[in-house]
Amino acid sequence: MKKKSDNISSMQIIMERAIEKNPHNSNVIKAFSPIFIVRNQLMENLRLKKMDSFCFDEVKFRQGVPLIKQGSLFQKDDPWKDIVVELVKSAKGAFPNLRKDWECIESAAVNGNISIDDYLRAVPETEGVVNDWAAKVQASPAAVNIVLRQLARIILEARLKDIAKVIQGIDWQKGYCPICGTHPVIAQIQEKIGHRYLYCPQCSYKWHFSRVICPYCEHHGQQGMDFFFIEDNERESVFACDHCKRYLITLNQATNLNDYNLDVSAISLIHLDFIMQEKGFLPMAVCEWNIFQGNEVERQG
Amino acid sequence: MKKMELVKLIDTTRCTACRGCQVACKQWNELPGLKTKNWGSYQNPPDLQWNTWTLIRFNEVADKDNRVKWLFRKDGCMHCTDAACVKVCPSGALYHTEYGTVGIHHERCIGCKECMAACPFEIPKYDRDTDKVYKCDLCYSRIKDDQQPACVKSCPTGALSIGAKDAMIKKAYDRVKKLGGDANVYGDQFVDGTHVIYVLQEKPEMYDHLPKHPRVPFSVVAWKDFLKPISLLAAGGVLAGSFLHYIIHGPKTPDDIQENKTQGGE
Amino acid sequence: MEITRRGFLSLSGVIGSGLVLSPLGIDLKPMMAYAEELNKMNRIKAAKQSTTVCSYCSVGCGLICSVDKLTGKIINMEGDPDHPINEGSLCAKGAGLFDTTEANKHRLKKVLYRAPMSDKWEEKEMDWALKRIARLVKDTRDKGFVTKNAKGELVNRCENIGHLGSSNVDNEECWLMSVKARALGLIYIDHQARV
Amino acid sequence: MTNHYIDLKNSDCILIMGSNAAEHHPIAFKWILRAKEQNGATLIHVDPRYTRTSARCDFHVPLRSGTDIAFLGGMINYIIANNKWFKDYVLNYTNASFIVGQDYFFKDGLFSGYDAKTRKYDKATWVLEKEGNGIPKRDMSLQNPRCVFQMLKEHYSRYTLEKVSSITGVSKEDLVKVYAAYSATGVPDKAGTECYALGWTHHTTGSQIIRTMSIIQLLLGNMGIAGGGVNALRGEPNVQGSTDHAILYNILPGYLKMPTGSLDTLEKYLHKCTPESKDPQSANYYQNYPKFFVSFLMSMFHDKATKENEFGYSWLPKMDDGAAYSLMHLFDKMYEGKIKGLFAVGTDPAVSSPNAGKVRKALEKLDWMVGENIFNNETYAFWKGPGVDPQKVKTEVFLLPASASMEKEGSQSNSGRWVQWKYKAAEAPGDAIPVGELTIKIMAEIKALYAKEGGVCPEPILNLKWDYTDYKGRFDSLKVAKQINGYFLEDTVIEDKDKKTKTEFKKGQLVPTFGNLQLDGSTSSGNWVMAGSFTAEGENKMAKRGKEDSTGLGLYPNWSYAWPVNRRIIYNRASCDVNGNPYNPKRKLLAWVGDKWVGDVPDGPWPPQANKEKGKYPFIMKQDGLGALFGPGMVEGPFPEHYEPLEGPLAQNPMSSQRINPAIKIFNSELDKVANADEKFPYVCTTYSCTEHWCSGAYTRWQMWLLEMQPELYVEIGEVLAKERGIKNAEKVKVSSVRGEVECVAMVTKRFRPFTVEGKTVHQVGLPFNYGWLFPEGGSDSTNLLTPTVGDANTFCPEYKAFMVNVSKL
Repeated sequence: MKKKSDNISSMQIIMERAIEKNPHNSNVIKAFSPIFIVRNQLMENLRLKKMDSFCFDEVKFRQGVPLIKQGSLFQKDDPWKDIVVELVKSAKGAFPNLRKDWECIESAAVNGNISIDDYLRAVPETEGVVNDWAAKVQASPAAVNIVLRQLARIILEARLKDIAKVIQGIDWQKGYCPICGTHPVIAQIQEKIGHRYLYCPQCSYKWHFSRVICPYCEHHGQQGMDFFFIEDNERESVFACDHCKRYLITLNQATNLNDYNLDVSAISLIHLDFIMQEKGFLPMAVCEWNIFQGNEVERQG
Repeated sequence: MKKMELVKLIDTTRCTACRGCQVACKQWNELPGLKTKNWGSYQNPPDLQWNTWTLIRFNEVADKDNRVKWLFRKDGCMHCTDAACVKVCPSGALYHTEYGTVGIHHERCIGCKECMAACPFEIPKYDRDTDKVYKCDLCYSRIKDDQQPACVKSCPTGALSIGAKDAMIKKAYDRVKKLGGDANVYGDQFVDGTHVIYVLQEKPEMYDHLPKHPRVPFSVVAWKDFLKPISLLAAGGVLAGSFLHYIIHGPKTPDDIQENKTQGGE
Repeated sequence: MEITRRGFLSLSGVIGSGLVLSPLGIDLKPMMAYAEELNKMNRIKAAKQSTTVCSYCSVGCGLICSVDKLTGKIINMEGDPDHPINEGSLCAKGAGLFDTTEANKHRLKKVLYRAPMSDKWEEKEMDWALKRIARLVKDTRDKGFVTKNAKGELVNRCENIGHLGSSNVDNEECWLMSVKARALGLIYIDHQARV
Repeated sequence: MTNHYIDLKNSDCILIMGSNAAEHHPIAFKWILRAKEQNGATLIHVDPRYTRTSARCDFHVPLRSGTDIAFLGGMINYIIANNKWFKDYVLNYTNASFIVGQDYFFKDGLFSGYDAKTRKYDKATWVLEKEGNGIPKRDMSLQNPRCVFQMLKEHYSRYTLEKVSSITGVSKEDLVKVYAAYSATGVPDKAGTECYALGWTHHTTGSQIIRTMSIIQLLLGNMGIAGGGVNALRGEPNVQGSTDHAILYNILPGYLKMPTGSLDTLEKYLHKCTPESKDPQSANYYQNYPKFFVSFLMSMFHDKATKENEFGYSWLPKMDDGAAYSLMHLFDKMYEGKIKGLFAVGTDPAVSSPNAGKVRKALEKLDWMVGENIFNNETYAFWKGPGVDPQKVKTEVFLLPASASMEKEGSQSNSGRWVQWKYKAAEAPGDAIPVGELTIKIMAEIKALYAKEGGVCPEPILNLKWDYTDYKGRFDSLKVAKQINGYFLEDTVIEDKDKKTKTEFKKGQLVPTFGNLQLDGSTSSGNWVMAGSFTAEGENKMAKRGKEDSTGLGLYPNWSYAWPVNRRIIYNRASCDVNGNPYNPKRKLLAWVGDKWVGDVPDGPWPPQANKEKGKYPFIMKQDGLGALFGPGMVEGPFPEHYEPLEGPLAQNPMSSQRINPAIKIFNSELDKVANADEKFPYVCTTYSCTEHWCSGAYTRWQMWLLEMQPELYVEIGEVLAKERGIKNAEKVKVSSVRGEVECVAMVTKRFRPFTVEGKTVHQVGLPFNYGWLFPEGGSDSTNLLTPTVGDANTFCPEYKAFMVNVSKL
């Protein structure tokens, strides 16, 4: 893992570009960059066993049942312990003030009384499991949440290619991820033809979705879909749905001419999250970085 | 920061000359549409101008068995790797961007028109009112912002596309193989490869204003690659020599000056 | 704006106090200052996107119109990517449809009236014009109405008013014009479909 | 279109003739190119001029303007002679086996029953023999010399390659090349389609050109199949909708016939308009005509229309029998001073009408004109035109500002019959309001005047239902759309005998399909064809955006609403054999499975034809349910025949002694001069549009980027002719016809070539019609100063595409 593979260095370039474009969010980007770097390194060297048989029911899938609800996407012998150790090591660097939590989590992982199976089965409704584990391991829910989410993300992303083959070419018209059922954290509207792609933070899957339907509550908005953008920067915009009061950060008219990573793009637009939550909206998908607790905001403000 | 080299592919065999790209380029760069006359062709304005950075050229040819062919070619800056214009530009207005394209700082341009003489494709155009030279910069402001050039975005038939250099070159050669006949790729063979390449239906000489062997003019090469470096070297030598003399002999004293004068008198 | 914790928890049980950003100890002040500044300078634009259909040829390409909610003006028109006919692309004229909106200064904004023998337009109020037109239509119709034709057949028609246009307006407007013309008894009715 | 735009991708051979798709329908051309990419389709472009469409087609064949029927007639001859026709299809689905009446004959260019004085045919002899029980006689062996097939064969045997080549100026090799390529689609698993536009309709024989193509499509079995049909690429955004809603003198909304003076009672009118068929297998759907007509009257006069007053039949204006009131007739009468007032809504006749010189003189005789548009144009400012002295023009002109299409909510029908709902994006500038609101307000004022002062025949005005505004008094397009769809005016129970079901509908509920319309006044429908654009519960199907496409043919049944009853391809029953199995399993449009049709919405629920009791023929709108090779519906003959244009290069017609179409109306005001085969005007001329401008240019000439690309009027001249006349490229020239002249720039080009016609060299030139004097100032004037006032015999669509001019240096 020592050799700096090119995709690690490209990740650094992407992060530098993100900071250069949104200097006001450099603290958050810098804070999370060790997690992104270690995730790329693990992804680089992870060799997962191919998934054994998976009973995929296409009819159910077409009605909107994601793969994760049709069977386990995780194998018993996935090397999740090593992943947790690596994650905790980088988390110590990223969030030193939670050092105590990281140690508890690492020890719990090493001597085996963390089984992530029930967390993974709960995705996307994982909040309950996270709180239980936090209590059992005496670590803050925020820390446990970061470790478990990243762990699930690494395994799902490493296995994504052959999972996605299963649903190749089948039309998916839902606003949540066809693989892990999570709602998108960011959307990208392609520049040439304007198709909209939703991006899942949990397993990094990207899928096409209509531009005039709200991904969260599926309200048909061809009569009027609200969106917000920063003056003379229409490219970074936010789609908002009045019916379910949810918003979705959207890279408008973007083309991947330069390398870029949607996780980094999402985190570098955190000011849009803040503005929208002040307007009373909530994100379609909750991640580690995009929720500001109400009173917390006042005290810090 | 070294970025990915980009190449724009113009596949003239898909182009229906709807000229949406001409309009899109003017809309994005806010270039005015001026009063023109019909000079006996669909092609208008007649040539590239300071307010026309891309232009569809129409030319009618009759092939061997006298069948009519109507060739359309989207003209504009070829963004050469070995760019003569960048070489000759005294004020650094023309420069290579990190994508390999040729950008232009309008504020630095002094209107010397050197680049117009040097360019093998006769692309840069002068504007009397602003005393500056203008040309397509492959929408550098858009590319930097992760957007395709305005012309590529507007093309309805897929004739224009942009992407990584080798992918685009491969796409061009695949298309030529499929087309057969005289179809050929134009652009990657000259000036160390251009960042705008064509798929042409016919041989290059059938298209007007398209040079058969474009290369950096000899005068520019001679000046830039030989004379200028030598002259700089010479200038450097003089400086070094006089500095060395100062170290060895110390500064010139007033009587020294007197002495020299007499010695030189007879 | 107060996001109460309870408000959080009720959200489909996804968000809990544990998952928020603050305990990670990241300094958010620069970000919040930037957000505040955007708000103060009202550089945050609210806009609305709706779908429409191109009004040039009869292919029926779909477009998405973005409108600045503050000024009510159209700021962008692009191809509708989900439309099965044009799949997001547009031809040169369709891409320039923006130029038929208010952005084109030649658009007619006021009622123009030309008095008999006059050599210039005058601007008039809409109500005055509509009443004057109704008057002219009634007088002309009453004067030239033909109840029975040469053969003595009951025809009830108005032969001295013509109606032209248009295949460039919506269906509902076409039907209204067609029905209005018949109610007035007009028979000289035509438009671009025949030209 | 019988099919629709996306369906072009399903074709194996696309003949683009009478259209310049790449320039004027670029996104339709994208689907044409996709047919070439995906199934290797052959693209053929037949056009007098080599255009940007030709540049992207497999080959281009130039032909002289006005000779399309000769060209296509030759193809019919080729198809029959080389046995390329699709036997099973022709036998079962067309009237090839019918027997033509004894008294019918065709001799030397004229059909039986012609009256030279009135220039009209008495169609009594154009009949098909019937058995005693009224069912048409048929000879399925097609050997009887009087059977339609043999008569067709004999009629087109005169269109030999030599004769056609001599008339059209197309070489014999090119003719065979096109005929062979296209007739290869006469097999079950191949589909051929034709795209046409104004290139075909702008002729004195326009309707018959299109009919010749439909005969070819019937012979090759291309009608009613995916990738087949005859497709009009029309030029205006809602020309299909404006035609459906009949802003036309000869029809009422829903293609119902305008009543004439002789039909003084409703009963007489309905009897004349309702066809009967004794053949149980012919659906003859127009037998429901009375339901549609009465429902239309109910939609106009609502509760004022009762059985006693024949639902207000007498309030409708009646045309004189045999008379016509088209645009050319209107300007003819206006020129005589008989027209006092004119509504000119969203149109620019001073540039786009034929013989614009006469039109502008006619406009000067108006007392008043009301214009409604988004830009000013040459019609509204005619009193400032070249050579007009405002002091002498007494016309009072109102130009009311209107909203553009994205500034109002409503529906638009594309020419593939997709009715799409669109939303209001922004307010219109200044005082502009939608044309619908202007119409409502003007009529409301007129109703008020008649209510207060009375007047001549006020009933239709006072009894007209006119409450289509929202609570703010503004135009409510949804209310009008529902009125067009239609309502149950009383509680109604609909029984379905076959399925033995009973459905109840409440008073005031929307009619879900035109099958439910009644003839007793208990239902209303502003346009029966559009009934079904709403569900009974009020859901607006025009606004649907479903992307499902289970057949993979691009039907998109859940995207918007296609009239009639959301059927995406018309006559689709003909895509299956008599037992309901699809001819081409690779492109399954429809199939009879068990006891119902699966796929596109079928042409009626009845079983396939083979089922003798309940089965029906595929062409359900035709009286005898079969495709018409012998078509007595046309005014100038059941078989299309080539006639020269009104003003052509030849003294007589090489095919017969009838030089021009015997049934066209000849206008003879002193400005309607004609100069046929006149050496003062030796060159054939055609007119067309250009990509950068649109129709009369009244929209696009105001846009600087488009005007910069096509700034002024030009005439495209072949290099040979230019050399002959010493005209250099870009030189200013004068193009003149016997009616008028225009100045423009000469564009010397290789894309026009001289034709050899009847052994003589004939040159052809062409001009765009997008320019007018108002803007850009000092620019060129309208090409239509040159065109003749003459039109198609059936539709009066003017002959812009073939007349004679001279080109001379200035």
